[in-house]
Amino acid sequence: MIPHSFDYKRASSVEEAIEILQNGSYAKVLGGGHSLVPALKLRLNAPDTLVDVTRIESLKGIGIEDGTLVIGAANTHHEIATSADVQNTLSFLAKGASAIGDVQVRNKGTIGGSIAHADPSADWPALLLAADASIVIQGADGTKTVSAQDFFTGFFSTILEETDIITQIRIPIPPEGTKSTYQKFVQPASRFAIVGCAAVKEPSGATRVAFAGVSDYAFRDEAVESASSSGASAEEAASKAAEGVSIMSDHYASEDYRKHLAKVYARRALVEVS
Amino acid sequence: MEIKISVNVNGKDYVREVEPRTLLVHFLRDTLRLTGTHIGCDTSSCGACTIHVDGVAVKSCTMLAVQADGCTVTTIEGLAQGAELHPLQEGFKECHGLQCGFCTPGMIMTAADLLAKNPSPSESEIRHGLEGNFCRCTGYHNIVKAVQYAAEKMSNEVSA
Amino acid sequence: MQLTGSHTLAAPIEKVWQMLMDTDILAKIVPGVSRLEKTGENQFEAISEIKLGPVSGKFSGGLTLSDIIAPSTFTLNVSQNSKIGNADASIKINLVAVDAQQTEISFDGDAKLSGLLARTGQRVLSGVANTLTKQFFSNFEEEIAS
Amino acid sequence: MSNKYIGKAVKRVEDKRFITGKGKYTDDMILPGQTYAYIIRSPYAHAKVNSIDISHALSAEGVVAVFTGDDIAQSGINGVPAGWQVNFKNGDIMKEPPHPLLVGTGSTVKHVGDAVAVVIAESKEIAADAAEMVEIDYEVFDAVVNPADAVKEGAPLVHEAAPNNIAFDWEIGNPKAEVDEAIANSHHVTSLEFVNQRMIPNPIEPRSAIGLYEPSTDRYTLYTSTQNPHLIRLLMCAFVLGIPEHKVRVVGPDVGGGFGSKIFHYTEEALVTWCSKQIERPVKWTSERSEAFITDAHGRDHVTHAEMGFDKEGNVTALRIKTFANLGAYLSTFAPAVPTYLHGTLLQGLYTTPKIHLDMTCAFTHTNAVDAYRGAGRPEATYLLERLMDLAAHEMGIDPVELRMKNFIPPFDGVNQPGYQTQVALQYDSGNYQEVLKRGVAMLGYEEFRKAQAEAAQSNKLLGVGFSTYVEACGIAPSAVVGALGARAGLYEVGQVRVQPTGKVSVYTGAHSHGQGHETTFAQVVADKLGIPLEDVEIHHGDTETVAFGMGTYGSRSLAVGGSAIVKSLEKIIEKGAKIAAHKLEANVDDLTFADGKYTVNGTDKSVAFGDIALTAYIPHNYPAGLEPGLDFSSFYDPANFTYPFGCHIAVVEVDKETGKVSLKRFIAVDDVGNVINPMIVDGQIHGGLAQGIGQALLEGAIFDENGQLINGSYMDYCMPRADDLPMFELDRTETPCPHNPLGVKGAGEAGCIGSTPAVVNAVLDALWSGGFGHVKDILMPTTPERVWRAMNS
Repeated sequence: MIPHSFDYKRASSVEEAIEILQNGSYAKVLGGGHSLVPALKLRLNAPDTLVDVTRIESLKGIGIEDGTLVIGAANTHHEIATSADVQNTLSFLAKGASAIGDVQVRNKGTIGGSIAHADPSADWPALLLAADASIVIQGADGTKTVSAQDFFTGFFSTILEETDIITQIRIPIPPEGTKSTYQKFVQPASRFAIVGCAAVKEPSGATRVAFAGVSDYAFRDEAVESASSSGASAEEAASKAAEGVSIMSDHYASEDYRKHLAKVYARRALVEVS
Repeated sequence: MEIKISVNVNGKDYVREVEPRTLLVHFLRDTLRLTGTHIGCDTSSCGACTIHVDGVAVKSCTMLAVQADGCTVTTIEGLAQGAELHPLQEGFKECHGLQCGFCTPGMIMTAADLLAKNPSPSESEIRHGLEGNFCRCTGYHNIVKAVQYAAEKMSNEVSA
Repeated sequence: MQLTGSHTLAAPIEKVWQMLMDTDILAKIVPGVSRLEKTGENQFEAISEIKLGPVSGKFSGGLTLSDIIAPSTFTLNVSQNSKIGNADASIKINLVAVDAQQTEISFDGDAKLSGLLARTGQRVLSGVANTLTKQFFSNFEEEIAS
Repeated sequence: MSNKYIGKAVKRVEDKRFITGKGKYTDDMILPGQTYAYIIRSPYAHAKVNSIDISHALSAEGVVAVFTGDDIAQSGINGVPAGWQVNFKNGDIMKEPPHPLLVGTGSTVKHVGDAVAVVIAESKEIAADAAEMVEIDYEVFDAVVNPADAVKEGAPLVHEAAPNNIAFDWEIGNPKAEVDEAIANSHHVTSLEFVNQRMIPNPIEPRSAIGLYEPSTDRYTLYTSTQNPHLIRLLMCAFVLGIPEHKVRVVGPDVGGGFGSKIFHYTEEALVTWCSKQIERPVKWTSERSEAFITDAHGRDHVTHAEMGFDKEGNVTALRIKTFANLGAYLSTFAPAVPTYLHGTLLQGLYTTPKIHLDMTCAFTHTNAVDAYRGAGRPEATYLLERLMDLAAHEMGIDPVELRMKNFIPPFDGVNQPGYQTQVALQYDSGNYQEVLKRGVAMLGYEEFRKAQAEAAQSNKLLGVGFSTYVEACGIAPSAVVGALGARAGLYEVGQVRVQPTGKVSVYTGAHSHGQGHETTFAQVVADKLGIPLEDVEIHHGDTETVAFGMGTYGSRSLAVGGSAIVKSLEKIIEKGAKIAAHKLEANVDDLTFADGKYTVNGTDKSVAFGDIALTAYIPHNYPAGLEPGLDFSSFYDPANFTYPFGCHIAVVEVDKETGKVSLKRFIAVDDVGNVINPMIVDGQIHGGLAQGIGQALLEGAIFDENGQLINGSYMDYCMPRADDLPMFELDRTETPCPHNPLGVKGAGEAGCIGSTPAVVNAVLDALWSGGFGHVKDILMPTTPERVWRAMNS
């Protein structure tokens, strides 16, 4: 498997990366490379330039700032899964991160790369939606922060412009007593989610539930959320899952089976956080 | 256009010119002629190409050689300390953890990462830890035993 | 890959029909098509570029219209080739006037994929179909509005 | 003979190189001046090649040559042949349309992956880039992928020369009318329609081949990842390229697994050899995984309707089967034998079934060739029998263990009791089927299991147990028998033992390990037979230049046939050594005993060591008159019969009632592979076979769409067992020696893959039954969560 030829530039700062992206005729950002490199090898994509952002120090670092968990875009799944800050504040993100791919993938793949790619079956989008995370984006016109809700716009689609770089993921640390979980039904070959259900329930009862793998892109299931938030049982709230969205199907899980699984996994997740 | 990279592989420094599209696994196999690292798939699924970059297991088929610039790489050829086998290498032999041997280097390198992170894994932790590596010969039974053997031996070495 | 969908457009049936029969407009609303050149009666040469997540591919090939019954139905045959695989689709398009100002457009077809696309793309294929469908209708709506 | 090594878990001598990254697989080699081939393949399953434009590719910098099918045809090259011939019921010869190395202009490609052109370049990067510049115009036609559909009137035709896509039809067993009558008169008939799905062998090493032509000597060398170097040379020289065999050397270096898929002579082997002659430089081709999915031979793929009749007491009265077997687009090397002689002849199973009839139709389709995959025909037979047995037990309300026990052939050792003559041509050598089942059931703790199952039935996690017992035919096989059955080669094996002057021993075997550990097992046999240390023995294999001849490794034949050939040579060595010893000891040959590495005069302490004899043989200063110097013998061993390993496999599964997900909780295997030389290696073989058999039951299976596209052609979609899909296996064995080979061994390579698949599926169905979902019959493999869920919700 040999990719097409391309140019490789290693950026030492976000600004430099953006400049390269602006100058390249068709440039792609290279993070951990675990979505991009396989596509290049299969020649499913052929950018002229790759901009490696993984050595930009400012894109790395996990910490807590004023009640917000901050994760650098270039942090790997493994770093997040094993971060004490993550485990102590939003343990389901650590659990979710440790369910991605396999050890080698988690050692190299980054959160920024994963969400920029926005694979419908990837775990991070659902996890970040349920966490009510914000994504910090730096572009040619400066920096902006958008909610995960606004970030994911469709099938492999985000609001990112071609010259944008994700710099940080910011997640509000929920009140004491909040429970969270990530329940994943994996496709045994790819280890992607057939259904991944992330759920967060705050002591007030307010609940956020998001799905990976079910539809064209990760989504928050408002019907389930509002039922659960207003005190419905896990069973009852879960029965509303994945209604009114287009459901993916493939040779491993058809549309109606996937929908059924979404309800089962919603219930399991809600039972966990009740 | 070729780019100059310098990489330390198995304790030796190499400076080479590579095309940006050259995969790290091809660099190791074709340029450095370290053919113990194998290629079993196109989709980062089989783990046969697993090596360590800066101490952690990665799939060298999913990394460009240029990304390894300035890094320390260990391949299966660099795991033993001279004539003395690494406990995992010994474990694979003692427990018959290999048959055709093709997945073995990647399997051993992944297991080494696992034991570095978790020196006394349970059976299920071992199985989970090896989920990124296919073996088509052994049914994994003796691979699990080989990792247990190495874990035991390494913990004895530490306590001794 | 099944391609089915329906949508109600805010335009009279005649207008929708005219737009579909207009090469320039067709080129704008069929997702990915970047160029459409007439090569014969209802026959076109098409160049398209599909960018979907990890995949970015240039396709080229033919596009023909057949079984044309104005203003209600025709079949769109698309044959697009690329180095990563080929797509051949035959899609029957039906128009029904909902009222004087609205038209329901529906289509039903099948796309045959070959090569690497068929072999490695299955996991996300239903998403591709869905996305292309959505794009088609939203492009159409934009075009009507413009 | 001492038993210092035989029967012991001797650690493998080959491991050192593999665990240190020093194995030498074909793709590890770079020959001086080597070029790289990229093969351009059809994206369509059925299409006419209208035109090929290679001009742009040819003019690209670094491209050495581009060849198409037209070039191949012009040099008069034939396609690759089948190695077996099976005739139609009416005696007509099977249809064997040519399998060209490259499909030429005006011809039709017949499966996705059919080769159309080859680009040869200075680097693999250049070759891959230039391949994109080759323009091919296809005219696409409808395809057919299912063997039962392919033979219907009006189906798209794969080969003009094979009407209705039938390669041949075939039958075996008792006269059909007798079987029909027995079924009609049965008290109970269990019937089952099922698919034994297509499997993709997927050795982790993709195939690779390097052709090297040396003009100075007019000699060729082919390095190839094969289980079978001599057969590749024979087929390629005699049937494809028409070059003399003595000018060709075929080397199979270390081979990274095969499971059958590397037995066959593939077009790429002949192609790189031919190309290397054209450009007078070495040409390497290494398959990419996505390429392997569409070019390696697949396995299984039967569509079957089977009926098993029983009398009032539960005794089997008859078995009637109609099967359509998919052979793919071309006849691969072993393909005709797999659904016939390796399948139909095993339908007796372990049962006394008095009337059996198989009606087999073998069809061409627009898919990869189908050929032997671990077990080859026997897993299909076992799946059929054991699914019927468990289903019948459920239907008749008889315990599945009891029903099997009732119908087992009584124990026979092949010495005191004769072999068992089946209704389907074979005569089993020895067996004790009751014992393996008894042991398996004891290991399971059957009564406790049924209690736990009843409790679990109230929960969301159902438990199920599945039984499977099997007998297989291994150690293929007597040449006369296989010749009568249509084999175009003998199936003996060659073993040469060369004792060096210092008493060290070099052994040359025609068997070719691709993971089985021959370098260890064979050395154990040699060391013990000669009473010398294991380190003094070295096993050589895989090179036609050093090994006189060979038939390769498959069909669990290496030790039973290849090992026996070595034993024959050892016997000759010992016999000749005795003459030398008698001369040295001034005794009669008849008064000597050879044991523990020395010849001793009976009743005395006068002896001479084997090493001394070796030295004397090469420095024959004081030597028996008329005896040739040297101590080097070669033997061709042709077995008297197949060997017949058997066993009992038991699976325990948990089924998630909500999702249908099946978890394998326990797997018990009690196998009898005859005498065991190295129990560690035998267990390893069983483990690996189990994983593949379990993979078929739960995870794996090729999926072609109606256009002939393989839609799960990558490891992202084709599910193979990973470490966390499997439990630790619980193994035991009995040892019923094979009465007709000198080691008493039967073969262990395929057993695990033959017995395990039906055990797992039966367990899934048992779980569903326990949960109140009835006797589910028509579930397809693999039993994916969705399929199991649908079975519970239909």
